[in-house]
Amino acid sequence: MKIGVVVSEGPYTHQAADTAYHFVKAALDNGHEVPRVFFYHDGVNVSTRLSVPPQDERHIQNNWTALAKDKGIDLVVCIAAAQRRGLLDENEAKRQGKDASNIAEGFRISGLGQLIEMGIQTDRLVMFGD
Amino acid sequence: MKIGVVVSEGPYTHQAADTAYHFVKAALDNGHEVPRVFFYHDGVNVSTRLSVPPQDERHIQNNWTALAKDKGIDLVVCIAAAQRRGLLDENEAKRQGKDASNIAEGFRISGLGQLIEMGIQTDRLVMFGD
Amino acid sequence: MSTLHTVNKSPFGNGALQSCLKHCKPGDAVLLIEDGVYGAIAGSALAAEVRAGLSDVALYVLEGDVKARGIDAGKILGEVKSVGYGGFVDLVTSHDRTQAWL
Amino acid sequence: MSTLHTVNKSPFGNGALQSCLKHCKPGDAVLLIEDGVYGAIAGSALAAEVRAGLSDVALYVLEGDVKARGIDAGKILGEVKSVGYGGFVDLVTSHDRTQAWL
Amino acid sequence: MSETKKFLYVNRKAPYGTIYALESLEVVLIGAAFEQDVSLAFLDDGVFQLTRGQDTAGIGIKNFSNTFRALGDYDVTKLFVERESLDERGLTEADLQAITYEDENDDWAEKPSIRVVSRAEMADIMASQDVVLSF
Amino acid sequence: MSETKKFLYVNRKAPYGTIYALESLEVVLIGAAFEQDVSLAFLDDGVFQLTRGQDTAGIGIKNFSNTFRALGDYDVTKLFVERESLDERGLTEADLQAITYEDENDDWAEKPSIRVVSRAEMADIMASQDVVLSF
Repeated sequence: MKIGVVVSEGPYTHQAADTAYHFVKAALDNGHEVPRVFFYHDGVNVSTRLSVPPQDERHIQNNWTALAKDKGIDLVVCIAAAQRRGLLDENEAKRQGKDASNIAEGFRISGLGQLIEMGIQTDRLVMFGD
Repeated sequence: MKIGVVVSEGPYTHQAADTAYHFVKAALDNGHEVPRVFFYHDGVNVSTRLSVPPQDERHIQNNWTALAKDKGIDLVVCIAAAQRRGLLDENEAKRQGKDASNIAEGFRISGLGQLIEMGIQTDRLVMFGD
Repeated sequence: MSTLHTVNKSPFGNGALQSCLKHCKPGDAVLLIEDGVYGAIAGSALAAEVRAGLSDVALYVLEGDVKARGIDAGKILGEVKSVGYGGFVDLVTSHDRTQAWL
Repeated sequence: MSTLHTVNKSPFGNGALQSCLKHCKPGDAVLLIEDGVYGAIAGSALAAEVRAGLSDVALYVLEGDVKARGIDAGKILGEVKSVGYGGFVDLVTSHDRTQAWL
Repeated sequence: MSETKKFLYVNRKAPYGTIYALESLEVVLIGAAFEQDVSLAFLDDGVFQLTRGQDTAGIGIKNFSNTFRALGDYDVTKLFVERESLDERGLTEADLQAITYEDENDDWAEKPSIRVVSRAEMADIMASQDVVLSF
Repeated sequence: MSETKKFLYVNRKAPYGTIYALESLEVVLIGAAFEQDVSLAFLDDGVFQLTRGQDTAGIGIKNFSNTFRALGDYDVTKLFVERESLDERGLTEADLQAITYEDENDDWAEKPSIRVVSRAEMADIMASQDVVLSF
């Protein structure tokens, strides 16, 4: 089956990004497809490449980047939610006149249409949030 | 009186950073001192300089930066909480081998001791969170 | 020696207000802010419980939050006093400590 | 046509589980994840209410979350089934839709 | 995309204290362009999103409650509100904004978009969807 | 700083689902260096922080429950746990970790740090503080 996933809360603060990660891995292991994970609300904060967690803690953003690379998952960060919260890719930073960007490899910024499209094109949609 | 303030949640997602802002302005207007505001948990996300909210919405980070400049308030961002969540100043970015920083003017990164010190040195402590 | 308690969550989905009221001492004050102001609605399923928790405890609401949420003044419990941000500051300074029920 | 409901909050401080149970249809399943697993504790003040909401509704807990929180298997309601992340996936695919009670 | 699915947006949180209500509405507006069969559910604290007379000047946050009245223009015309949730909060339908749409199948007659339903009916509505998005 | 204040750390949230419990503990550990009069309160879902036998291997999050047992070394020796909160959750003191400290005023005798108190006693403890930090 095709399963779409939504992550609605930020890393470390809520367990949502962790549970979603383990869920996606299990879904792939069980032979299902997870074509896309959509990051919305504070979930966009998962996509920062500037996170430096303590050495003995999991690195949530790196885990997602590695999983996406390994399995070809489309990690989409909502542009409207990201702009409010200060998550920008290089193009956006340039367009907004900001002197830095902070999006990690494997994540791409796009519109809310990608969430609706995921709902249409997948067989199941699972949300992780607060 | 000296009033210390803690902001524990991120901008836009929770009202905490807004309520704290209006509270601090009112405290100053009433003749009290607010020597420091401490940003903890997701509150550290208030300190990003990359936020681009819609034009018709308040700009939470700019409001804090302007208030701090105008009134000489010490805006302290907890370093441990900030590192986890990807908020870095230039020094930290260099030290951690990161290629970008994102802390706004008026905010400084420091340790949790600054929170305890604020509790000791102020007459009242008020927390805004979730 | 008295405490100002702040509650910022709707009591219909979250237990903070109920827990706060159970830990108040005579002379304390409770200030409802943000989504907490819904706790002051008269005629709700919780109004009687809130009222019962108010013996010797004063209940305040933050006016801006009440108006933002479209709660008509006539719908607020009679014993509740409304304050602005300046009044919030006065409550903080006139009590010995502030405890946030986050 | 049945629904998998997920609940991720402790029912002692938040109303999500109670609201979820009131909206379940016969044949539905409820999976408790994250802090939601506290809803499966036997002998709690809410256990009877949870149990009463389970007519024709199956209750599951995510095993990793139960163990993380130090809840002894003997303390879990008898009717509850424990699943891993793979079992979570199976529940998603074996029901027609998933509804998260965030 | 020719397939039409039934999308339900579930709103269980109050406005302004958190951003979920606003960001839910942003999804609904974008989603309208996809011409799916869209319904909105308001239950628990979500019913507070629809109260009339919201005035956010005092808290410095943008008032988005007017946007609900524009939903009809986007062909979003089914706003289900749970009666039990209103009752528990001391609210009646009269406390909610009037939200209407023009029915193109009935000579553009103006009709109410809000439909107050029982908890049992809300459960039926939820159980008849293809995709449920929770906010 | 010669002044000594009474600091209370109020813990009302469960561990792991959110970060508040862990980040509260981080404040307590740093705060210990300031030699104030420190107490910790565990009530509502906060009592879940102290359960014995936590094993987080299955969720990939660091288990920090052992840290509570180190608090005595930091002279943090007053952990007040509310009995009514335990009761409501089907817990007894036996479900909690044993947390002890060595009493320097009593020939380093090992004593329990956890003190189960009634809700009324908890209210008294709260009302006797200078600074209350909530997590």
